[in-house]
Amino acid sequence: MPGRYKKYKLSEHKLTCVSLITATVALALVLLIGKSNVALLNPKGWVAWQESKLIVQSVLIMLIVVIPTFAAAFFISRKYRQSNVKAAYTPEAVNSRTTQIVLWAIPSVIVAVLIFKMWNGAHELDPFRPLHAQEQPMTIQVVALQWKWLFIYPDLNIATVNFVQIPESTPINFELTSDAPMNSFWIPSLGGQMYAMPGMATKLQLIADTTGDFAGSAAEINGKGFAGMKFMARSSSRGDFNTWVQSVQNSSSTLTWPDYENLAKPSENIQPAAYASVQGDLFAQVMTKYMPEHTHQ
Amino acid sequence: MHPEHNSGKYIFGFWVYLMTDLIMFAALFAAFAALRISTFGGPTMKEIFDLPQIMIETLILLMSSFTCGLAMLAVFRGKKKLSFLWFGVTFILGLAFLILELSEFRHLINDGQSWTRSAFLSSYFALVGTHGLHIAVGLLWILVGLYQIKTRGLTPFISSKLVRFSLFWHFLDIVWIFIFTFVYLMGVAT
Amino acid sequence: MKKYTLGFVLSIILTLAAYFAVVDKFLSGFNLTLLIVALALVQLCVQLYFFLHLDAEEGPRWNLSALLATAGMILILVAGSIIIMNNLKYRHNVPDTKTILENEAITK
Amino acid sequence: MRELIFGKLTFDALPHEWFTEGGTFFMTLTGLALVIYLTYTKRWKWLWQTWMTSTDPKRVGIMYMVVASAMFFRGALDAAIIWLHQSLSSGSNPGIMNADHFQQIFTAHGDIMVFFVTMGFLFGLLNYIVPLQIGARDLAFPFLNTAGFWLYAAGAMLINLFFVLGGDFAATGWLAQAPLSELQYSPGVGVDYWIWSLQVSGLGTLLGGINFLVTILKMRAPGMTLMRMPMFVWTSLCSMVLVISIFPILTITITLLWLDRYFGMHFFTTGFGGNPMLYTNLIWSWGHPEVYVLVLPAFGIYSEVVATFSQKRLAGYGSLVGGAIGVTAFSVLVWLHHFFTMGANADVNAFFGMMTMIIAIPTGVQVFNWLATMYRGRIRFTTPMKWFLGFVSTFTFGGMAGLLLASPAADFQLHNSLFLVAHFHTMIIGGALFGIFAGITYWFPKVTGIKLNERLGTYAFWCWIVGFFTAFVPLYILGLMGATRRLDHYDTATGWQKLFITSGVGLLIIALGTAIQVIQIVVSIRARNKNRDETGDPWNGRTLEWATSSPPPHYNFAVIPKVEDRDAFWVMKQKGLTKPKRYEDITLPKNTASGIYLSICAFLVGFAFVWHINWLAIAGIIGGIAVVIIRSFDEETEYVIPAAEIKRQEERHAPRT
Repeated sequence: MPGRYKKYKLSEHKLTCVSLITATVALALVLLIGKSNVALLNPKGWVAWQESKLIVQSVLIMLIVVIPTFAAAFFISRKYRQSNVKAAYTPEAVNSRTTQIVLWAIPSVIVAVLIFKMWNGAHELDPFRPLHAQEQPMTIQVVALQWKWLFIYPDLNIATVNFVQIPESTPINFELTSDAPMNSFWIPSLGGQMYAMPGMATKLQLIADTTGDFAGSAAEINGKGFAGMKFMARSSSRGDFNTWVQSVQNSSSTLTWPDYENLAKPSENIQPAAYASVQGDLFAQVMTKYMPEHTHQ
Repeated sequence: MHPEHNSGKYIFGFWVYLMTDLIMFAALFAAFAALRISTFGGPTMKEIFDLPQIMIETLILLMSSFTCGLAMLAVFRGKKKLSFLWFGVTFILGLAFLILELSEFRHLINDGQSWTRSAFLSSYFALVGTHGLHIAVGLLWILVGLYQIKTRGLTPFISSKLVRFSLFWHFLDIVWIFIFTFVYLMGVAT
Repeated sequence: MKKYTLGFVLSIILTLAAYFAVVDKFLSGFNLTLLIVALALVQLCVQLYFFLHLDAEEGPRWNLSALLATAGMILILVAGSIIIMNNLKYRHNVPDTKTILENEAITK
Repeated sequence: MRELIFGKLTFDALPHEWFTEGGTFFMTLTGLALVIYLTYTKRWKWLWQTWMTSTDPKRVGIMYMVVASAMFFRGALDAAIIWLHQSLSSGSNPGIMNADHFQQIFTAHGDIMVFFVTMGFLFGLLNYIVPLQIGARDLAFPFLNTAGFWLYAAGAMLINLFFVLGGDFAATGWLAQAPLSELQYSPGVGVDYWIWSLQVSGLGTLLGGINFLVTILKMRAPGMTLMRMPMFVWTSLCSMVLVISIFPILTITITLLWLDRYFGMHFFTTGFGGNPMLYTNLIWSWGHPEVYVLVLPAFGIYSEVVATFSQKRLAGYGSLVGGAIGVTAFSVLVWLHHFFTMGANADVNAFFGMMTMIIAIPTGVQVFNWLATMYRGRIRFTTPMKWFLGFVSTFTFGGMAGLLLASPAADFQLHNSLFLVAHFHTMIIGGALFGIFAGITYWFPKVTGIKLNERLGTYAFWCWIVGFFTAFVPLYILGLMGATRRLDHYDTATGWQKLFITSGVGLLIIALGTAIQVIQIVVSIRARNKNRDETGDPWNGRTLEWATSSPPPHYNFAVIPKVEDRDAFWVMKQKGLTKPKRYEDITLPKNTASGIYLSICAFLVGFAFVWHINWLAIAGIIGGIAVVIIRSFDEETEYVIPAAEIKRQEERHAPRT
């Protein structure tokens, strides 16, 4: 049923107009809120920097295929619309093998490149793998409780709640466990997240390249107070860090097992607190809560 | 040798159901494989498995699979009384298997090793229990089959149902072989 | 008739073989499990051939392909779960990172 | 004694909070209105005979669509409440509800949208269209079909029952992750409602999967080999193969969680050796293939729509079939990308990441082949075609995000953030839901004989596409800003409120789009005389379903057509449609109520186990077995329509071109 030829008007092709408008709206939104507090796009630690580099590069690689696909969708819809009777029309076209091979090859090549990048990224940024740095690594033990984070510095024998201070450009080896449903420890500015699970210890290596306060949060739902389970990670120079440790050690409170037990009771939106000393190896004790008494498992 | 219902959609549909049952058992096996060593200080596999009794149970089930095969031969030759007899024997053997298995479970529970003791015991009871449940459903199916043979004889309608029952029974036997190997033998061996 | 008896006798033999291999500690450790699993797979094929008449199917063999697809699915599910769960359990119960990295041959 | 009879059911289970009272009031109101209408017009018998006990897949399909659209409005209402709360609840303002309610609502939103809306619409379309497209008169197992539908409806009732009795649903996220869903951390009946609504509807879906697999493989018209099947049938076949391979895993995982909660077992508890990671592993080995079950039939709909409206043969039929099979095969190999962050080693993570990326190849090839079909065609931009272009613009965008989430290093940053939420909404709304809307608009004339109003359809599409981008682009940005999912409260300092409000405005536009869709259906039905489809082939279609009148007669095809090539109806049209010379008797399945009784028993079993009423559970199980046994005694399940009656009916229908 040949139609009358109608001259093409851009307004007629509304889908592209809307897509253009939406794209501009999205860009405006990004500029509106400013690149500054888009945590993932301006990393403060080597791990986060590597991860955001991988994200940005992967997106650019994929755009090589996605933009031509959008363009093809637009031009094909425009050229072969029904009212354009001048365009070629081959209703019984049998597709040639070469076009199929090309159509299979394009995504395969792009995916191969992405797999290569992914494989290196996965091995290089394995959260259990220690980071290369001049400074000696420092271990901080983290216990996820019902709706608050407990940080224990085993070497300095101090503990804090919902607040952790780390010296800058020192690799930190976080050891995570939890005394509550499965949770996830995440500081977006410094690097990826890692699950904290009861009865076992997972590890996460992060490093802060500059000083500053970074928001940290729980990423896996673990009950009512999940949204309030946020903490502040402050990286400061080595000097400020030592003075902070001194001020904590001068305070009188100590974290004994009974203190820990009532801290572990469910409570929400806890203000940061600090303990001058920790009684015994609290981290191991929390894990053995879930082990059998006579451990001959 | 087979009634016209054999390669029809009923047999294929039932076979596809058996495949979904196989995958269900595979998920239970995956759970058992992950939890077989989490005994939480409780008894390990070596301590609670009484292999001779399990061996007897396996032989009983193999025999019942054999008698079920004989019953199907009788059904295909249209011998009503013979098939009734063999299905009855299959029922008795299946019942014996179930009684032995339940007595083993009761023995474990009386010793305080019930499913609440540890993750290993939970997954053991779940896996072997689900198989036991399937055997119970099979036994109920035989009773309905026996009643149908007696009242309606070996019509194509009834014999196609009996063909499906025999598939179900042999399939349960295969699942038991894997339970016998991966749960009991591997438990005692390693 | 002959087919059923042959199938029955074969499965009895295979089961008894596996049983005595374990009870009399004929082999030990890994190759014992290998033997048992092999015997189980042989018995599976015996049962499928003799009792479930997998061969007697005319036309496109959908029963057989459904079985093979399910076997593939089961292999992926069980083997995948075992590998994942063992790896997670290993990585979360080893005391320090150094031993993990040595076992996984990750150079610093 | 009371404990023995009523288990945990007490008077304080009745609704006592604003949202349960609202829900109960609304549900009783609609129920009452229905009852009054039916008794007033004396249609109870008609409803029972022509609809509820019918085994005709066309009627079962329509019933699936009705229940699915009802559940769509419930799920959409949940989405509106989530948006309203998240836009307000910042800094000092606590929002409109406490955290517990909020977590129950997004859990219910997730479960309803996946299990009862998308699966419901898909099974509705499959029930109606697949038998017509393969030239069959019915499904392989009619009884299983009604039982499957009524189990799905029983599951839908169970998931809404917590409004009336119990007052709380699972507050654990749509897949009730252990150990949060264990008794220790979720003592209420909420998780039990979750368990039994999914168990009952999952059983219905499994029965449907078996039914369709056997139908497609064993009941095609003579001459229709596998490579001559329409693409919608191919993708439905792949989707049903997946349903059969994965729903047993869901049944077992939910049973193990139930055994933990009911009998005190220790599969996923934190103590006694339980392993919560096993739950994550098992639930996701079902979870990811499930999302491919949802999207594959939508791909089939796109193939049909693009071929018909480009008025051209489908380009690369082989690649499209290869793509569907490739997606099916790889979808069971990728589930670990849901827990990269659980700490498995780099090789395991990288392997599953590679498998996830490889799935993008067959998906990409299918999109390219649809564009190749449009190339050198005569494209008519009807509403289904617009939904397809909506799919292209959103799904490619979501696919990019998916490939990011597939690499472990990037996933450590993006996991459980709003970026992930925006990704899967893009895939489900852009992929499956737009496919369903295209399918409904495309086959509405076939189902009802009335073409849907094009202008309103276009407006609805624009609302949906603009609303979609305004709602979910802010979520992508929020994810990059470090906002995690499921937040019922956040600080104003984070600057997120502006974006949540923009996303809410997007949701309002989508709500407007849905309203227009409802108006479109009402307007089209009221103006049915103008746009009635007399020919049975309103779109100059290519596949067999257009060979019948619309709506098709009870027996679909008077004489089963002989198929020589792909696009069977197109070939028949080229040769000129001939009136069949001779008619034979047709046997069709009788109505049966045993499907309804079976699902009533299943509903009672689920309800009893939720409230620990043991005697009712045992009675329900015995009742269910009894129904199946009685059904097995029933030999006359089919009736015959004599050839003369068919001849008369065929003449009465308007002769086609």
